[in-house]
Amino acid sequence: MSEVKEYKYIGQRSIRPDGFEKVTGRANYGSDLNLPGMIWGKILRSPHAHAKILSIDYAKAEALSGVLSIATHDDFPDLPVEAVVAGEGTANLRDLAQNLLADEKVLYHGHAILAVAAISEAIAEKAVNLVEVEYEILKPVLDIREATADDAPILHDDMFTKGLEEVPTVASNVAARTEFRKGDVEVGFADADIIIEREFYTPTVHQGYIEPHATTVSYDESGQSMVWCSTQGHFDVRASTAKLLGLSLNKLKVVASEIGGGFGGKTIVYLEPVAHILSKKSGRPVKMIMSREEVFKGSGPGSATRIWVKIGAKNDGTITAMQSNMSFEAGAFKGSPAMLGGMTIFTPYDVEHMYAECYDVVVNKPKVAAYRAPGAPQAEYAAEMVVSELAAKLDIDPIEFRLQNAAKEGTQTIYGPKMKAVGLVECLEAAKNSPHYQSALKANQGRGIAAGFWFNIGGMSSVTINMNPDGTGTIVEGSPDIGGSRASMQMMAAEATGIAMDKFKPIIADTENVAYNASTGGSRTTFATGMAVIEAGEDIVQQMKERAAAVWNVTAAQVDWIDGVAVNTAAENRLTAAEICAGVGRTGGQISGRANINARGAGPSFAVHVCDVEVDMETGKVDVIRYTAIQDAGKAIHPSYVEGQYQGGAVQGIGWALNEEYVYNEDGILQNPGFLDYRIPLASDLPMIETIIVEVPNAYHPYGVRGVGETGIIPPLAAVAYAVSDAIKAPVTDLPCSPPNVLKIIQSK
Amino acid sequence: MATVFFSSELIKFTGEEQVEVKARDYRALIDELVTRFENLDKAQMMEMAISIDGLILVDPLFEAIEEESEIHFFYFVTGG
Amino acid sequence: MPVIDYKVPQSVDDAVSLLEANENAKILAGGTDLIIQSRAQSSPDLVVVDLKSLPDFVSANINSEGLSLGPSMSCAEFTAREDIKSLFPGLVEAAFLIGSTQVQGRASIGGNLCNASPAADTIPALMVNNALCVIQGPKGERRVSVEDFVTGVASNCMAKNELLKAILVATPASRTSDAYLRFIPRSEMDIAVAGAAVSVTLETDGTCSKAIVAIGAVAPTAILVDAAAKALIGSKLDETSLQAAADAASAASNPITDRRGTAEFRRHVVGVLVKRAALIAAKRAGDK
Amino acid sequence: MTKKHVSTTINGDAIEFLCDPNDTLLDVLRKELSLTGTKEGCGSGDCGACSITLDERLVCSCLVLGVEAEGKNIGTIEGVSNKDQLHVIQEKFLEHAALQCGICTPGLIVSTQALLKENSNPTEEEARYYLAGNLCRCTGYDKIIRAVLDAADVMRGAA
Repeated sequence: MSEVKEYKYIGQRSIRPDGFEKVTGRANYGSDLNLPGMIWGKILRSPHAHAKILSIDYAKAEALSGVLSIATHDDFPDLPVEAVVAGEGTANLRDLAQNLLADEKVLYHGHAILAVAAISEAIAEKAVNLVEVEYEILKPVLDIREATADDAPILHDDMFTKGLEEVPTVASNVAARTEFRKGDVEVGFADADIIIEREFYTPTVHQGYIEPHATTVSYDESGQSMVWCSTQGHFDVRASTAKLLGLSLNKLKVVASEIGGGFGGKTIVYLEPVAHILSKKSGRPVKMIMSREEVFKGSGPGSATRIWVKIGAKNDGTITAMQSNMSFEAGAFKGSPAMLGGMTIFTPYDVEHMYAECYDVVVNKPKVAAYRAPGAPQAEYAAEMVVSELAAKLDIDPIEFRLQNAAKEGTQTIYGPKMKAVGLVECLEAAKNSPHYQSALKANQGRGIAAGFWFNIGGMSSVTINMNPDGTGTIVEGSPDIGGSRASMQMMAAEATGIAMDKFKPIIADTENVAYNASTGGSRTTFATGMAVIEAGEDIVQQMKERAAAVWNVTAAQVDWIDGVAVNTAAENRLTAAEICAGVGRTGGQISGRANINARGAGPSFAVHVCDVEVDMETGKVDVIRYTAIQDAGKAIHPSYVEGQYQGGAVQGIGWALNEEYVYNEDGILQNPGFLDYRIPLASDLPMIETIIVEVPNAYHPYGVRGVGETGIIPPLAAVAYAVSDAIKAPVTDLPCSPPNVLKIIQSK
Repeated sequence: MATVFFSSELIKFTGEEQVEVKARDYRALIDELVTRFENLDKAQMMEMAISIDGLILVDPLFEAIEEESEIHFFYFVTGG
Repeated sequence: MPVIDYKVPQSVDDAVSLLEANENAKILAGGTDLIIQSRAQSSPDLVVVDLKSLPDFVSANINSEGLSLGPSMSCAEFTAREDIKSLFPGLVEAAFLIGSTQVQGRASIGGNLCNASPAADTIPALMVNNALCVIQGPKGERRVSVEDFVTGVASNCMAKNELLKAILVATPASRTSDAYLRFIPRSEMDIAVAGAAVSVTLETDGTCSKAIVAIGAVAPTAILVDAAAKALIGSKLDETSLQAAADAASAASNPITDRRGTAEFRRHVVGVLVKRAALIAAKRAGDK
Repeated sequence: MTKKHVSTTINGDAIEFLCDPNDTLLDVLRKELSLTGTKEGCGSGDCGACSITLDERLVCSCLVLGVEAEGKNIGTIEGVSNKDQLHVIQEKFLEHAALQCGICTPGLIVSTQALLKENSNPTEEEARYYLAGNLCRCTGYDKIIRAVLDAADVMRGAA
């Protein structure tokens, strides 16, 4: 696409329509709904990392005055081994039920066992503590090495590794093996002048959204239920809850509250089906809110990984082969993003020979959930560290080295398709020309460069735009708005119809008031739901033209639509949208535009980050002193929120690189389930995050949108860690680059 | 004839990296492939995403396939 | 959650009577620790005695002898006092490091002291200033040094029916000043992984004539390290003497490994902090 | 446990409420008084989402007992705007896109108001340290800091 389109609305920095409620405290989030007669649900969680449940005695809890219902695993109907949409894509229904309320075994510290609903939070909490559970404590496996050791305790007796040449006969903690291959790496390595191989470790991290999971469920005697919850996808909450409880979809109305952050962690159910059981049994609306400690202990973190990478290059800077063997922790149930790691690890490079083996490994930690580009940050971290080290050894500028090997249009990916037009080269050029990259470093400072690739996805979105008699309209969409997407929908509706932005009010409808929408995830909302908005907008324009034609007694083809006004070219008649809407009674009824699509043609997004750090050589403390995030948006609908995605992704990645990690003791007890000791970045930890928006349009989207939410978290891990490595002049392999870890490297030099 | 490329996982079932197939649309393509390679599981194939000349499709069925098309099967991807 | 009652005493004696009368009475100084602790299921039922309505408990006075500090005065108010800061810059910076702005609005030095966390920031800073704790009990008051006040992890020397009434810090001698540094992984919000307070007195030629070194978060309680002080005394705080002080502090430490840092790391870093704090204190003393 | 009667002032309104002695002020605001603009992110003073002012002093309402409100003057997010007119800080947060999910926003706005009362012309570093207790996981803080500094300029009449 070479022509540059002129846009009237998109590309502006408008005020988000939902902003007023959010700056005044009026917006209602997951825990903000109170219903008449509402009671409180609390969960009993496992104090052990791995144990058989011998018995559960809740007689005392049940007898406590004020306790109205109790839920256990037995309240789930017999479930088929069936896939449901959950986080990484799909999860086994039985696993999901066992994660919600443990069955015969508890598999991690904090694993939910039982839930109580009572007339007050205090009574519910007291009741939970009256439950007596008898355990047979088992030895936990807490990382990949322990899980794959010969004598490792096995989490699931019925789990046999999938994807092996020979079907295994012994149960294993390795759920699956997958491989991706392109060319023959042995040939590539034989061609190399230099080969570097290293093994990297990344810790368990949490998405760290500030709003804990919360829901209110109200079941009524007719069998209808209302579920209010903070989720990235209320249609998927409906699907999971219905399947788990054997309900038909039309019995469940799920309302998505405003959502206080998700980053992939709010794509699965933790509370909703449990609250439903409690509500049905008590006949009362039930509210459940996780404490911060429960969020860390019981909701999905991101995988810890061990990734071995080997890359060969020629002295002239051509990469000849890239190979990896990666293991991803899935937590207590299978289904880590290991495969996505394999698909993304080398994708920024156009190299003939590639091979990636991926292992999905269960351990006694909470089941992982998607975390912003799931699998890619860990995998690409490992690859980018080695790429940077190769550039240094070859004495080639790290950006030039990447440019020389960059994926571009026509590059064959390791996972299959060939790339269409992508913006990696443009991002690298922008990085090279940035004032940041051209600035000098001082003593004890270092610089890291890293690239990142993410697919982005499309999928199903449904939008209706209902026009009002005064020419204003409501955009009825069903994609929970985590980061300002309503603003971009408003802008795209305006662009598509020529009707001013402020005439449109976008709303996120519940599952009964709009047709199915896939979850807000995979950077799909502005791309896919946006595409539906544009299509619905075009539908409105068509109807407007037909109505004007009817008024003028001409054919629709004789009507032009210019800036939201119907123009009869022959007679110079004009009708504004408001005038047409005011008269719809005479022209055939109300006007509403509709689009129910399965969006195709999602465009991959590349990012390049530049990071400078300063290291305190006596303490190992790392300060990020300058940071630039560059990324291809395809087209930035609302540049401020696009920049915000880049900055937020960068800072989450900085946290991942520097201080965030789950700390377990040897018994598998989580030591830091709170914001005090799970250290996410603070305002005072950071510099301004400079951004450069690159726009290489996605040919499959009317305005060129790619989606921007996820790619930004991929490069920071290597950008930061390599900068540390550059500053201390020693290789870094294990994250986080926390002061004790960095000091150890400095001291052992 | 369209060219179909198999991922390393699918090669296990097909034994071939790429094949030429004549098919008008996606459904015909799948039918042809499962006929030609008996180890291919139709349900599993239908679960996979494909790209037709770089256009990525999830849940295709009637998608038309051109004479010179390049088709890749790959795993369905979600995200955070 | 344990049941609690809330009492607002009208006087110190009234407060002491409340402590005497209620087995499970606890003083609410700032509240930043007590409210969280009381939420733990294992916590016994509490009667909370809030001293913040007593003016002496929330004010600080400076006279010719020094500072008399009300133990419940918020750190935010304390650290905003320029008169205190000019006398005890190290103590003020220690108070300033406790928690966020929001936590500063509630947390108090008295609470930090009584709570007696091994990582409490103000305790080493109080120690190098020879602060005295004024304890009120049914039979009157007694005074103990900070090092005697803190008896172990989360424990102090006060009987059940005693309360901390004031903290007294004498005006520093001339050319004497203090500094406090702590190490945390982030820039704010964390609990000290190691802490060091140093007070030095300088001769006019820059020779250190007197020094006190206290370290925190590296043993069950903050500790005075005489060997570190001795290494500084008589020197002009050259690299050799500073390193000797650092080594002495590392040697005196007895840290644990936990989620906040390894024992090895803490032992090393506390030495680095002593060196750095000594230089800051010396700069301040020299500027006087 | 007997409920205690508390008379207090919230956003200028004289308010009376009954609360258990172990209820935090955050519980009281959200549950008793339906002032749900004040958010709970951690319940332990580590995230700042529940920031309010207590007699003009910025605090986490999760670290204050409801009974301590007796005779005090409380300010919450609901009292920041003036009738239908947004406060400059609120306008600047919107203008700079300083919020994504918005859950930390009420706390940040209350904290920013307290900051600018104490220091009408903060440096970037001063603003970052003052607001260090307000965690935001979405924005990376860049746009928040820009909004705060811009609001300070406008409020000082410098812009």
